[in-house]
Amino acid sequence: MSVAVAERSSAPPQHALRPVISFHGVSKVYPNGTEALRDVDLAIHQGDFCFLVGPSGAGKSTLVRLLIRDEAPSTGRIFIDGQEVSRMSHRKLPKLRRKFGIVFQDYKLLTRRTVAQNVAFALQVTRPGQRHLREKVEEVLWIVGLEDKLDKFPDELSGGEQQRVAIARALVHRPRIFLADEPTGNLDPDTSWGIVQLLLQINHRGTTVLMATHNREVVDLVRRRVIAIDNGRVVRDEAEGSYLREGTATL
Amino acid sequence: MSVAVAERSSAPPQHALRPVISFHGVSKVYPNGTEALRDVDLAIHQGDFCFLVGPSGAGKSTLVRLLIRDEAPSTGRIFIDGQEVSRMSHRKLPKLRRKFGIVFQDYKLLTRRTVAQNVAFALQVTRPGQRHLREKVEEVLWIVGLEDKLDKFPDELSGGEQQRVAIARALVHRPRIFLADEPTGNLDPDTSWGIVQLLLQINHRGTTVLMATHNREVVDLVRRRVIAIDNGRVVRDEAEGSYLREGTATL
Amino acid sequence: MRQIFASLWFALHSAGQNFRRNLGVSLAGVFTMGLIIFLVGGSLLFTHSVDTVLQGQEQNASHLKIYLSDNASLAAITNFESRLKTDPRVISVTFETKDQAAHQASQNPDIASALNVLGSNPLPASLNLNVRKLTDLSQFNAEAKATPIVDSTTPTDYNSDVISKLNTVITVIEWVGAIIAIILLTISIVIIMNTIRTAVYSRRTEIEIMKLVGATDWFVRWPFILEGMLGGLLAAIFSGAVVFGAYRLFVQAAQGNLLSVPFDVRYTVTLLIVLLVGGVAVGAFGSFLGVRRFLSA
Amino acid sequence: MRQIFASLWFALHSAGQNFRRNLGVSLAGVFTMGLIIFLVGGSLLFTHSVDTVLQGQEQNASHLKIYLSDNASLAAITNFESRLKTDPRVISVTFETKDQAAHQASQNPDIASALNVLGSNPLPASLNLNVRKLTDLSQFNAEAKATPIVDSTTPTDYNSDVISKLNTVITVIEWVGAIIAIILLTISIVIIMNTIRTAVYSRRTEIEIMKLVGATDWFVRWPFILEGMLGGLLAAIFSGAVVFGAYRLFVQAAQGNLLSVPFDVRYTVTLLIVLLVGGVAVGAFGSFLGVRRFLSA
Ligand SMILES: Nc1ncnc2c1ncn2[C@@H]1O[C@H](COP(=O)(O)OP(=O)(O)OP(=O)(O)O)[C@@H](O)[C@H]1O
Ligand SMILES: Nc1ncnc2c1ncn2[C@@H]1O[C@H](COP(=O)(O)OP(=O)(O)OP(=O)(O)O)[C@@H](O)[C@H]1O
Ligand SMILES: [Mg+2]
Ligand SMILES: [Mg+2]
Repeated sequence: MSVAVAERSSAPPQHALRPVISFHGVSKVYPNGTEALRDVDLAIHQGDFCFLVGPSGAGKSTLVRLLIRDEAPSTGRIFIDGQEVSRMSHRKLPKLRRKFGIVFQDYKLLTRRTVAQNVAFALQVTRPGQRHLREKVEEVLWIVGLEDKLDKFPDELSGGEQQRVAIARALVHRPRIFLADEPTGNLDPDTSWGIVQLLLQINHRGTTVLMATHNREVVDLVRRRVIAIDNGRVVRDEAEGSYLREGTATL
Repeated sequence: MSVAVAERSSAPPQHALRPVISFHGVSKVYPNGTEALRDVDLAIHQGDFCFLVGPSGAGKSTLVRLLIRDEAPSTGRIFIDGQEVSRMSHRKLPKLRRKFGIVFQDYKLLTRRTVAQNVAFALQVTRPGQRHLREKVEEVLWIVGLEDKLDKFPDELSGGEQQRVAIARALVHRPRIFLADEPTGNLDPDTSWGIVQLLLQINHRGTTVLMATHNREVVDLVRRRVIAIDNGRVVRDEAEGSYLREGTATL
Repeated sequence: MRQIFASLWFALHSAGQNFRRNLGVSLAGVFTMGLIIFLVGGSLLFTHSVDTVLQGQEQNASHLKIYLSDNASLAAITNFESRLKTDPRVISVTFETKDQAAHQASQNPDIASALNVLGSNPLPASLNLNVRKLTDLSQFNAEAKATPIVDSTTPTDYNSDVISKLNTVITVIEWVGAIIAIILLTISIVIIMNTIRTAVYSRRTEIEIMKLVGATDWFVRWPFILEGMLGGLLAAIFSGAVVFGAYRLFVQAAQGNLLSVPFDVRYTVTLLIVLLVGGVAVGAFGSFLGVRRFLSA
Repeated sequence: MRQIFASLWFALHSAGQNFRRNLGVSLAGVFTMGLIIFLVGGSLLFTHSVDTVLQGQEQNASHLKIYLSDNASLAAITNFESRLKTDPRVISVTFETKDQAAHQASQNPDIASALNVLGSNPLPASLNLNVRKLTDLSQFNAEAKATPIVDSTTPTDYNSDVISKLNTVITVIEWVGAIIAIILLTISIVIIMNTIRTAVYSRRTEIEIMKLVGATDWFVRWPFILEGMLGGLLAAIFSGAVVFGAYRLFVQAAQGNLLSVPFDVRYTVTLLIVLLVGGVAVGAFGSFLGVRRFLSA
């Protein structure tokens, strides 16, 4: 196993570089009193590929929301590229968010724009004046297998198709950091696997990937870093982890 | 394996009774021209437990939508309890829909009602004047593990918690037919398995269950009837099927 | 029975809850409705007040003084007077003798001394006519001038020009007032419908979900209608109070000035009731229409 | 540069598309705005017309005929006349001799024959005064009565009662008109804001998503503002046309009747431009405010 670690340059603990993402004693209590995260410390380096696993309601989505400053942490500090996100002014948020490609758990597609427009929107926002817009949009939609749905509206798509539009939108501007919150929940195993292959590819080209997932099969096959959260706490962080703690019985 | 069949009273082919659900040459072409279902024939009997599988965009949700007459078929006829759904007048739809418990793929929770109110709503609609409303709501929410989220609003819940509210709402009025469209897409394997056990239980008590899913693990372990759709056609219908055609390589 | 009560309770409960949870949009709707009810109520009250005042004015203005020639016989005068008295267009006729005219005029000391100096009384006797409608004045004027017993040098005293102008102004105001009231009402109804429809539009998904779960049209509709009624009621109360207050202030302010506008209690109470009922009705009906579009889909 | 054009093009494109895709709510908004612009424009034009007419009336009504005693010397008369002429409140003074008065009166054949029979001329000479403001009339009246050269029996000819009433009516109408215009404008602005806010409210998720994907506030805002401007423009064009048409009809209808309302081209054109600019501005500003709430969240 140590051989495998040596082969991959992105195994986290050995890094001397400043991490891309770091959490320092972060807690999140929602206004209604729910404690979603408790005292989370975390460092993710450029080029890492991390799975975020944990039971329903563990705090995975909350962690993603804090990263893009959709929510502010209650205590603790969060840094991205050395910038403190948790104290960032509102005016700087757009620039922060453009670093990411994000697949939201509930997709968050613009219902009154077509598939192509939804994807193009992310490109227009992040790279205004970009040339060959249409080509780039068509290419990424072809990658996720939606080349024949370009001019459909989101509510004319199946659940899995919507999810793939969300993935395409997060990929189109070649972000430095790719965040995906349960991106294969509505996809069949074959399509899911295709998406994971894609993420491995972009990770290979240098993109940092953080993917919250319940897909045990994928996590166990890919064998990359696994951060497990339970009840708001990081309970496990392994460089080549599996979905469950090794040795725990399945089902 | 034949022993297992003999043990279960609900294996479909032997039925002499009228089916609860039957499709006769049903096709669905959406207004934008997409052919979602092509010439589907299907019979599901009282007490059946069926998985509906197939790749993303195959037509599973469309089939469910036709059943509750959220959409009307383009050609063909659909019967439920001997009533022709496809020609039913608008006034009779509420009564039809109350026979079902439905988990929608996108949950369809009322965002301005609490979890408890969302579940209670289904009960109030189907059984107005029901006694012990609150108790029944609390019981079913306890079953899906949300006893501490009663008075939260849907957007204060995690993705998986929302999905479980949708499941609770579909269960609370003890429907005769339970339709679930990808009900475990946002649930971790343990919770998913708990839900499936629950569905097996209610099926054991006589409820007909139809569940569209991508969860290969569940389908392969439960070994019940599997209806596979691809590109709008029923390509397989086995009494004790698995997720993939037996003998097909995984991944 | 239990079922009906349960449904009713559910509808009432949801209506109140929706109203509160959607407070922003609810209040915007209530505010719009309130302003419009205020506009309609205010313009009705205002028109009524102007009408009352102008009717008073008209009666004040509708005098005609017919000067009689000095050599008219008393018989002829009495004859003429009784002819006028029986005319249905006439309210009253009073006879003013030369002495009364002199006495009246003598209240001005200058005139009194002038009369004194003059020795004789140059002032003519007159018939003072009060007619019902201003528009009839010119006719009486012409009639009087053609009567032989009337003083031919200064036959009548009334400013025909000003009166006819005042008369036209009144007619135009009443006419235009009616047109404006109709336009205002139409516009109000359209705006209120639009407001409610837009508010309901933002909740079309909610309606769709309710229907998919098996709710009947009426089960979905009732909370919305009750919510609309609640909004209409609030709007009516709020604007009714403002209209009432403004009217009182207006009456008081007018009292101090030349015009005295009577505070018409009966009209006001009726109006307030009409506003309340109207507000509730429009709220209910608007919601009904607003929801219908999304139910039949 | 390319970036700015691209953003601009994107904003324009989205605005048009959103307007069309959300046609129901868009049209409801445009309709509401249009009706209100119509209301405001119409009431402004109407007030202007009434004002024009009343000003004309006032000038017609503000005559005072001062009868001069037969034994007044010409010097005294000229003196009095020039004193009046230099008064700033006076528009014009004309002298009417006894002969002119007789000539004037003789147009009525009855009076002509009476004068003929009489042989002498009993009609007094007079100064015909035209004053700027109706309210000054009573003062001049009192002044004239106190002047020795004035005929003491019938010193002046003006119906003080009717004129003062007309005067009050005009004042009240102008006053109330101003108040109503202000109230109407306030209400309009509130209603338009509410309409736009409610429309934007139904798209708050859209705004939220755009922001989460990394759009700047202005990138999100522009399409909404342009959409608001488009709506305001359409509303202004539509209601401007209706107001213009209604005004022309009104003027034509009035022409046939007693009153002649002049068609004021300059005022109308100015008003239409103001409506257009106002509609676009209110649409833009309303959207700006409407979006702001959901941006800063
Ligand atoms: N907006 C919110 N307001 C209040 N509580 C919230 C909110 N969002 C999430 N929560 C609560 O915070 C906890 C963590 O939620 P989170 O969405 O992070 O879970 P998750 O790990 O993503 O779960 P899932 O796998 O089901 O998506 C849950 O208990 C949830 O109920
Ligand atoms: N409202 C609609 N209008 C037009 N086309 C639609 C609509 N809903 C679905 N479709 C199309 O019909 C086909 C079948 O969709 P359906 O939702 O039934 O698939 P599914 O099997 O449920 O897929 P998934 O597993 O991704 O949910 C897809 O190609 C989809 O794009
Ligand atoms: Mg989540
Ligand atoms: Mg589906």
